[in-house]
Amino acid sequence: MRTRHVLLFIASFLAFIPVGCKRSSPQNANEMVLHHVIYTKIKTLDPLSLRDVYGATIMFQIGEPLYQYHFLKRPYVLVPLLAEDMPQISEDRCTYTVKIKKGVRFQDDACFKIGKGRELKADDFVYALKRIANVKNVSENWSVFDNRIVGLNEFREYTKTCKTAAEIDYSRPVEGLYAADDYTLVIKLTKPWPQIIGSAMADQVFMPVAKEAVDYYGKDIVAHPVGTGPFKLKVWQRASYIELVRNPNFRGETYPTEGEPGDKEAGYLDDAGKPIPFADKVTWTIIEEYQPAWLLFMQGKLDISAVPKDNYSEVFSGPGVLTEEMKQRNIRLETFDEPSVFWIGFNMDDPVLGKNKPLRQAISHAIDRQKFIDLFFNGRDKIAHGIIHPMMAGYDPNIVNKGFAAYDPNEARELLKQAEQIQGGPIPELKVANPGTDTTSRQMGQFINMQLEDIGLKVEILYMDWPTFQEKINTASEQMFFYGGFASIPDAMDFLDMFYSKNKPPGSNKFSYNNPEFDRIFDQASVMLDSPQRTELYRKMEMLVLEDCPAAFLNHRVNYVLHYNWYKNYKPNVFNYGVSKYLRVDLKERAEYDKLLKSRKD
Amino acid sequence: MPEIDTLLSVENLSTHFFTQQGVVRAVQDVSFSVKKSRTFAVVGESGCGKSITALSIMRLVPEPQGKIVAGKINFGGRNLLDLSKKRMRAIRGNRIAMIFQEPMTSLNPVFTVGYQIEEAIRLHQHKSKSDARDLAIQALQQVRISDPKQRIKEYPHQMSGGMRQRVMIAMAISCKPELLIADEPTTALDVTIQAQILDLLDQLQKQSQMSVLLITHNLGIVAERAQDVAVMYASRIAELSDCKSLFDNPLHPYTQGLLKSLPRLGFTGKRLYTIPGIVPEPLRFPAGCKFHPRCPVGCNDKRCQTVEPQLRSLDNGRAVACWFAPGYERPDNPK
Amino acid sequence: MLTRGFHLADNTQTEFKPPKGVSLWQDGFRRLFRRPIAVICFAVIIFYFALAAFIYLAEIFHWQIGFTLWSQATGPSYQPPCRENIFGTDIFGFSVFRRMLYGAKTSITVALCASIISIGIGVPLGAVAGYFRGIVDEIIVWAYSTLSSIPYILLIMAFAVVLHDKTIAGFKLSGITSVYLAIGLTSWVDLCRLIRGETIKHKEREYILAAQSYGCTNSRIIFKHLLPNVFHIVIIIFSLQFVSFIHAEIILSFLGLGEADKPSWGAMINDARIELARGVWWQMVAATVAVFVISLALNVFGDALRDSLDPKLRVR
Amino acid sequence: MAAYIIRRLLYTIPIVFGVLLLTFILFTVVGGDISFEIAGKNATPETIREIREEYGFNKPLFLAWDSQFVRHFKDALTFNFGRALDREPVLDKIKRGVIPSLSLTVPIFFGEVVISVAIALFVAFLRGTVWDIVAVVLCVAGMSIPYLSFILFGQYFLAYKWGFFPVFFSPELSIPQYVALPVIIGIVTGLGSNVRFYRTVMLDEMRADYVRTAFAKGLDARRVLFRHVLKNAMIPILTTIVLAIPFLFLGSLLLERFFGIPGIGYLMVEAIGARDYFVINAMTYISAILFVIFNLITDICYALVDPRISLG
Repeated sequence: MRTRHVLLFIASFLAFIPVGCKRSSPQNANEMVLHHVIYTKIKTLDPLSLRDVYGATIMFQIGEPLYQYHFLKRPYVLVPLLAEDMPQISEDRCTYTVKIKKGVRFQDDACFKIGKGRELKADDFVYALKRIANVKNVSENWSVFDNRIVGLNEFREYTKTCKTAAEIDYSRPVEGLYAADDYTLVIKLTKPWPQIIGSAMADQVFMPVAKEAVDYYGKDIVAHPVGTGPFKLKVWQRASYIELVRNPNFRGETYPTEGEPGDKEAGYLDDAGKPIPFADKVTWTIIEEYQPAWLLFMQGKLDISAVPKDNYSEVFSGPGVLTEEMKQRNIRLETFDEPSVFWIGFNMDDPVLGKNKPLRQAISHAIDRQKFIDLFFNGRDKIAHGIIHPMMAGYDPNIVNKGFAAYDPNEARELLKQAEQIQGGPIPELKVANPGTDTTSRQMGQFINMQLEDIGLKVEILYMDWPTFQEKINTASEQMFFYGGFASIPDAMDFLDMFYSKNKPPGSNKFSYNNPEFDRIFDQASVMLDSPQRTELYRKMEMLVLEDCPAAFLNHRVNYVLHYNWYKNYKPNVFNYGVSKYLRVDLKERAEYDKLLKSRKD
Repeated sequence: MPEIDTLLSVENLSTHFFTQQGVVRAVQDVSFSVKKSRTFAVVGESGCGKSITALSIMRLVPEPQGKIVAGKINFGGRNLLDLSKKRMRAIRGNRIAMIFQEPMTSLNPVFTVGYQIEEAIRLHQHKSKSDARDLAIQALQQVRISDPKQRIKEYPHQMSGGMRQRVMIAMAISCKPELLIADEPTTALDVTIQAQILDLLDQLQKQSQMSVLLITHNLGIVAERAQDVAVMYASRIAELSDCKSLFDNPLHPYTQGLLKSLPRLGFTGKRLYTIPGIVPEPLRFPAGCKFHPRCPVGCNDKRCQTVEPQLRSLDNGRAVACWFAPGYERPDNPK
Repeated sequence: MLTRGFHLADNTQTEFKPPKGVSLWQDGFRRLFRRPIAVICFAVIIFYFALAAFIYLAEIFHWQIGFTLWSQATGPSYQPPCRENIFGTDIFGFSVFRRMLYGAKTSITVALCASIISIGIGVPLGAVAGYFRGIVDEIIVWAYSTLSSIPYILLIMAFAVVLHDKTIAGFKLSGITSVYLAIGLTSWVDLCRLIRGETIKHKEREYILAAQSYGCTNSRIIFKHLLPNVFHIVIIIFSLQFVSFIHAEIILSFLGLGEADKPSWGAMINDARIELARGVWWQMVAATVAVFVISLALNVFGDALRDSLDPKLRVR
Repeated sequence: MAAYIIRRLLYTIPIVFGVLLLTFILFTVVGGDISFEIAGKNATPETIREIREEYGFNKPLFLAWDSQFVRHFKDALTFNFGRALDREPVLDKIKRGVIPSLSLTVPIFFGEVVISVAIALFVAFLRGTVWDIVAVVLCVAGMSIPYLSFILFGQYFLAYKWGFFPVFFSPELSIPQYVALPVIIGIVTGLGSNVRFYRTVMLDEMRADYVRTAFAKGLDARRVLFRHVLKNAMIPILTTIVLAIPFLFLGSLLLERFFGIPGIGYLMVEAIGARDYFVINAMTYISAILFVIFNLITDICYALVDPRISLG
């Protein structure tokens, strides 16, 4: 029967089914592996354009900047990493001279001669910054350096004149950025920038980059990070899995010997002075759904996990109290503030909202923040009464009483009446841009919608995917928008510069907020070192903003993290991502947990 | 006339179709008998139930709607309706063969002609593949297909309609059946071919002494080929007779109508007679005699409108179902 | 000598011609509505449409009728099914039952508009192609074989993604608009193909030739004479496609391309995805039931329709 | 035969052209400039300008040698789809997705065909009986339940509640492990429409005259069904089967999304979320090509099974 040929032919497709799986190196019992989860895919592992938190959590294990925030000490303090010591700062606080550790070597990689990692030179930093400045690289990090370093903007201009990326000459001198010698990096600033160490030198933008690597991998450098850090990339399956292994070239570093009071008792100093890293391997399973990730955690296949809002009742018997089940499983809870603030922003250039302060205030007062937090964050977050996060200098303890974030429908209605007078008629339907089309974002949208309708305000929530949202707010083409900020340094400047008129879209000032008074103080404060006066100015600025109400600030995120007891030395550190090297796994305990699960099965 | 023993006798056969619209009485107690090595014709308009009668004899009435609800079909001393499916299959295609109206579609397009003929042979005569092949070739020779060795390898679509009908016949006679049911064997073919096919059938009949049950709507064919005729109207037999006397002196008004409307040679001038009205829809059969609305005789007769006349055999060996047929009502006949 | 004989009109099939004066259509429908199941299904379908229409009116005239006010808390957040909320409540304490009813409006709107679009494109093109043949035919056939060479779901998605929230000619394709546009613009192919085939068959029929012979304009022939005779196909396809459209809407809104802040069955099922974790199953069930009933009705009815109007038509 | 194939290949040229035109209109003319999407956060005007330059969004649409239309064609015909928004080469992405997708869809597909043809035969064999009716009712019911519900319930009960299967893809699972449940769900969901379709095909065949002839020959029902009917029914069945194959490469959008299987379906869902026209465009084009090819194969198969058709 002729049909058979055809069937055979079709059957040959079965050959496509591979049997078994080609997963990375098999686990052996006494190998120390950290099992992490990551809730989104990583775009790039090239410091050039690496901006997002998730990218950083990986990249900081592979590459290192000059400085880092101390692992244990609170309040956060900066300590040298690749730098020999803290920088020498000139009188005018514009010239920074940084000594770099000697004998630091890049990880071994095919891009180097005979595959051996060469020693780190100051030029590698210069090169890294010039790469970011190079317009052809369309770096997302350029905004960090714009108009900061003498001559760097000129270099950028020069790259614009070049036709192709190939003909750009990186050896072209930049006045404010050069290596005095192999181990000395000199940086001249256009004007003082007190935050530079925290927000640049301890940031991925200051991770050294070996030119060899860039030349060798070309565009694929995004997937071939070559760093000096404790680990190096072994496997990166974009959709599913990342695996780092110990970097044999890593210079001898040791576990810190001092921390904040109480760390000793908490056992954070048990490993004091021991050589790090402890782990042989660090793995991240990429799972974009909370449920499966949660299940993996409960099976002990992950060491650490967030608490999905829909599993809240499984985990907590009361606020912050773990259930018996969790205790039996030897799971510990870490709660810590995230230096973040979330808000619904107003576009101040918008004809309706811009000129109508009562309207903005009405909206702000119409939102029941507590209910919002209860519904969507199981009530764990903190209400954002102001902009500056409680953990930061400049936070005003009695800002609560100023009632900017008070939920007061009646007053809101009052304000709305005024607003209508200003508008000269009823307020037209307002559009709110909401990034994300998933369930939670839709429910948040509906919630805001309900609240505003409650005071008699018509709004339409526009749900859009993240890129579209980006475009809209970068072109200031939406009236209102959900947004949030996450400080990368413990300094309120990181928040306040979102209201600086020079940072208008596509800059970080998505509100297009413009207040000369504010700008004046900002300019003044931005060059000051930390001091009571500066704190005072910070408060002034915050007040100005809150008065003008360019946004309805909603909440400061509070993180709940669960981890197994075997996962040692985990101390939340919101400003330093390069912490895997300090972490240790008690393999015995883990083995026991597997036994526990087995015993439950049968 | 000389008495010849009968091969097949159908008694009070009724076949109904149970459709969503209601019960269609496609065949209502039909009785007739086919005599050995003679041709019995069933004639009638479309939908009068003649094809269903044929299928009923083969027990091929389309299931599940179609059902033989009553009657007997005696063949070779046995009532076919009592036979098990298995026994019946042994008779089908072996002792009773059938050929159908549509030679175009009645052959399986994806098998060679040879295969389809052999299939029957191997089934019934348990011959080896090669023997079956030889027999098949013989059969094709019998139906005068040139170069059968080649033809046997061909597929139906490579043949003309006439050819295919010959193949059908070859298939039918390949097992030397005693009865051949030919359901409108020529309708789908054009006139010249028709004659050939019919002649072929005649010869085959003569050779192998088989009886033929010829289903047709063509009185011409009946007159030429058949010895006995049953005229069916609206799923009943209107008149049953030997061919000659039917044409000489039709008893049933319907038959009369048919014959009147026949064009005869040398007949010129006046318009042809046509039976008024249309064939009734099986779901809406009129009460009484189903023909009475069109009947020139009984259209106004009370009894025709109310009581349906049964088929009664007259003393001259004929049978008819009409109140007004001469001799239909004799005092000794029960009312 | 009767060799030539004569023939009574003959075709030996067991199906029966309708009595005089009944058009093939009427006959078809007569047979259709003799089937109780078909009638029931039809009733169900009508009910859904009526519901959708009613909700529309309620919205336009701001009638304060309970079940149309889906955005009104009727209980605590995530209340399981109980007497006052048959299908429980969602995160805001809205009645899931009301959301379900409202979902009917969304789905019906999408499916209906999509059908209208696809019929509006498919039928004329099919008829024209079949009637004129030649280059016109070539082009139209090319057009639809191109479309059909792209996997359906991919095509729909591509359209939906591109059209989603686009402003074309000053008209904003918000949520649901882009959905039915995407579905409509992609799913006229089958219909077009069928109509074309049928038209080609009918073109040679006497009544068309007749019409041409007494000088009807082509357009008149197509629309007055041809279409009525092939229109039963449209009806059948319509009834069968409607289901797939409803399901497409669900999938699209699952992918975040659909109606965002109004309830729709797709959105409900999508929400249920996460909420199942907290044991909130009722949204899921409600939506499923709603979809199930209408689809079942449409499927069965569509089959019945085909059986009675054009048994030979085979659609997958 | 060869001549026929060549002719058919020529015939596919306009189709490919059409597909290219369509994708161009969709993603370039209507879709438009996505430089902001590419730029990501904190884009500055000049980076945008750079990107426009690099991707040629500033070029004229048609009617120019360096127009975007021409570029679109060049890229497509040379299978050069560039890099996705996440800077990974599109082709790499797709290549990576093929194996997981196929290991999901191929079992589903064959499971479905085998099972549903079997059931269809069985049902056709018992047509008119209670079983037949039950089967049909079940089919229609099955078709009427939304796909998503099937998946959700399956995942929730079989995996989440009762733990028969892993709930979600995770790297240390072997392919058979994480594919098992999706495959089962896939088969079940497809069964309804398939059985129904094959049943109609079978029944249509069983009404054919040659079946009556076969019975008249005295063949028994089994032989008629499996020898005569099945071989005829193979023709439409085969066409549907072969035509379904290109879709196998597409993977299953929803299943992969729900079970996190890193296949092409998942890739598509992501691409939608990220407005990654590059990926969607490439996928559309590739699958269209595949479809055209398999269309050709189908016709050849047709000729192989059906003696009435001869290629030439």
